[in-house]
Amino acid sequence: MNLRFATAVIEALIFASSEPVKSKEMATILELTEETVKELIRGLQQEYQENGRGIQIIEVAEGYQFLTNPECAPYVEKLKKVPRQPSLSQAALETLAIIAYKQPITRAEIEMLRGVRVDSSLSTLLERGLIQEAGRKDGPGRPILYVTTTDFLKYFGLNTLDDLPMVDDWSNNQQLAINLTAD
Amino acid sequence: MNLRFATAVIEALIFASSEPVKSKEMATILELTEETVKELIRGLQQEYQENGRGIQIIEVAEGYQFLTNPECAPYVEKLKKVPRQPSLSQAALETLAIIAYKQPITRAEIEMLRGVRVDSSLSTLLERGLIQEAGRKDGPGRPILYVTTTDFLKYFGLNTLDDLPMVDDWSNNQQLAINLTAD
Amino acid sequence: MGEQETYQIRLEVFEGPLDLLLHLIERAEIDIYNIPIVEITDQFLAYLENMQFFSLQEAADFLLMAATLMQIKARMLLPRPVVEDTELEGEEENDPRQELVERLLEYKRVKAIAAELQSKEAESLKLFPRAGGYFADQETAATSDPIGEVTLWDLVQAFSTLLESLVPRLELEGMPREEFSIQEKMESILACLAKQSQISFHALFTGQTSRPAIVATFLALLELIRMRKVGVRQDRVFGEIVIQRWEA
Repeated sequence: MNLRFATAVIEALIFASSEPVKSKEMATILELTEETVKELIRGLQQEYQENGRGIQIIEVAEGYQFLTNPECAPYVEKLKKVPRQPSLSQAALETLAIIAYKQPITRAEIEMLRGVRVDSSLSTLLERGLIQEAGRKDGPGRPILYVTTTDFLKYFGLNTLDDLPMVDDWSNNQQLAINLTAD
Repeated sequence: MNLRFATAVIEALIFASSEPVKSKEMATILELTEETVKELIRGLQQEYQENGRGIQIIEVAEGYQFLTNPECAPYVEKLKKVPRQPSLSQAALETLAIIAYKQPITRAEIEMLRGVRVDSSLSTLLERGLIQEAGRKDGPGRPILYVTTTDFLKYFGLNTLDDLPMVDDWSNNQQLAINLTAD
Repeated sequence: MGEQETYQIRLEVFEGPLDLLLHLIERAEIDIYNIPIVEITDQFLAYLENMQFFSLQEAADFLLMAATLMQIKARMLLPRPVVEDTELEGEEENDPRQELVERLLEYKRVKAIAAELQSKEAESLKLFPRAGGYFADQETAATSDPIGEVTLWDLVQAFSTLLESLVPRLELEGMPREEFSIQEKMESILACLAKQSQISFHALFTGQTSRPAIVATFLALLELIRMRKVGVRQDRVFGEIVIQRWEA
C-alpha cells in the first residue's frame, strides 16, 4: 500500500474512533507492521505540530487520539455545543490519588488514609467512570476492591499508570518506609 | 487576530463541536466578520483536499463539520466492526432503565432516584444515541426532559415502549418514587 | 481568639481531620516528627469549636481525631515506665505520636499527588476531544453497537434492583427522621442529673444504638461542660468518668 494513502487512512481511523486507537489495531487493518504504522503516525503528528494547527494527535491510554490545541481552549469553551465536565472536587481528587497509587484498594483502606468517610467521592468517581470495582478482597466481610479505569488515563492525559507523577517513593513502595528520627 | 491562528481556532471549533458549526457562530467567537471566517474555512478545506488527507471539512445545511474521506471508508468500517465500545457501565444502565420506564423525566428526577449525580451517564447515553432531549418541563427552571430514542428500541429489540417488560410492584413503587421526587 | 481569626476559620475548608492537623502543623512551622502534642491538641479543639459541619458524620470524623489527640496527650503526660533491661527497643518506638506521624506523612503524600492530578486535569481540560454523537461517517455509525454486551434482561434487572433499594431509602429519607437534636440531649442529661446527683460517662451512652445519637449525646455533654452546667470528674487514671451537676 502507498504510504501516503496509509497515512490518510491512519488519520481517518484515529479521527473516526471515539476511543484512542492502538497502533497494533491500525496495523492489522492496514496489513502493515506496527513499526511502520508508528512511524507514519510520528510523521502525521509532526505535520500537525509544525503547521500550527487547531488539532493534534496525542498518545493517550496506549492509543492515539485527536485533541484540540490547548491555545485554542479559550475559544472552544465559548462554543455552545461542547460537552463540558465539571472539574473534580478536592475530596474526589484525594480519593482518586489514593486509588491510583494503591490499587486495588478497599474503601476502608482509603478511609484510613484520608481520615474521613469517602462514600460520596467514591460514588462520584464510579459515576464518572474514573474508577471501577474489581472483585473482592479475601478476608472478613470480603470488601469490594477499587481500581482506576482507562477513562482515568484519558481524563488526565496519561499514557499508562507509569506516567503518574512520582511522589517521593510512594509509587514504587507500597509499604512506606517511615524514618522516624528521635529528636 | 493573526489569521493563521484564527484558522487554527476554526479548525478546533469545527472539530470539538458535537454538531455542525455555523460560520456566524465562529465569527462571533473570533470577533471577525463572517466573510473572513468563510474565507479562512475555504482555505482550510483546500489544504485538506490538496494533500490527500484522511479527513475533510464539509459544509452541510446546519454548518461545517469534519468527515472522514470516503476513500478511507472501507478501513474505517473495519475499525467499527471491532467491538470497541465498552459495554454500558452499571451507572449508565441504571440511568437508562429509569429513563426507559419513567420518560419523559428530568435530570433532577433521575438523580433523586439514583441518589447520585448523573451528568456523565446522561452524556454517555446521549452520545450513544440511546436517549435524547424532548423539550422542557413546565415549572421552575424549565428543566430539560429526556426520553429514549428509536435506536434504543432497535438495540433492545423492542417494537414499542409497551414491549418493555412489566416490573413487579411497579405501580406501588411508582407511587413511592413520586413521593420522593416531590420532597 | 480574635475576630479575624474566626473569620479566617470560616473561610477555610478542610478535607478532614488530617487536613486540619497538617494545616496547624504547617502554620506553626513545627517539625512533623516532633509534634508538641499539648499545643496542637488545644489548637485542634479550638478550631473544632468554631467549625461548621455539614453533617454529623463529618463532625464524628473530627471528634474521633480529637479523642485520639487527647489520648496521645494523656499518654505523653504519663510518666514513662522505666525500662529495666537495655534491650534494643528504642524510645521512639514507644512514642505515642508515631502512628499519628505516619498517618500525617501518608496524608501529606496523598495531598501532593492530588495537587499533581489537579494540574494534570487542568492541562487536560484544555484539550477537547471530538465530541461524540456525530459520527464522521454516518453509514458506519449505524453498524456501531452502542450497548455492547448489555441485554434487555440487564436493563429490567437494573430497574427492579433500583426499585428495591428505593424502599429502604425512602424509609430513611422520606419518613420522618429520628431527630437527635443536641438541645434535647442536653435537656435529657440535665433531667437525669436532677434525679440523681451523678451519672457515669458509660451510662450516658448505654441504650444509644445509632451513631448520630451517640455523637449528639457527646456534643451535648461538651456543650454542657462549656456552659458550666455540668462538671466531669475522674478520680483516678483510667477510672470511670463521672458527670455531675456543676456546684458553684
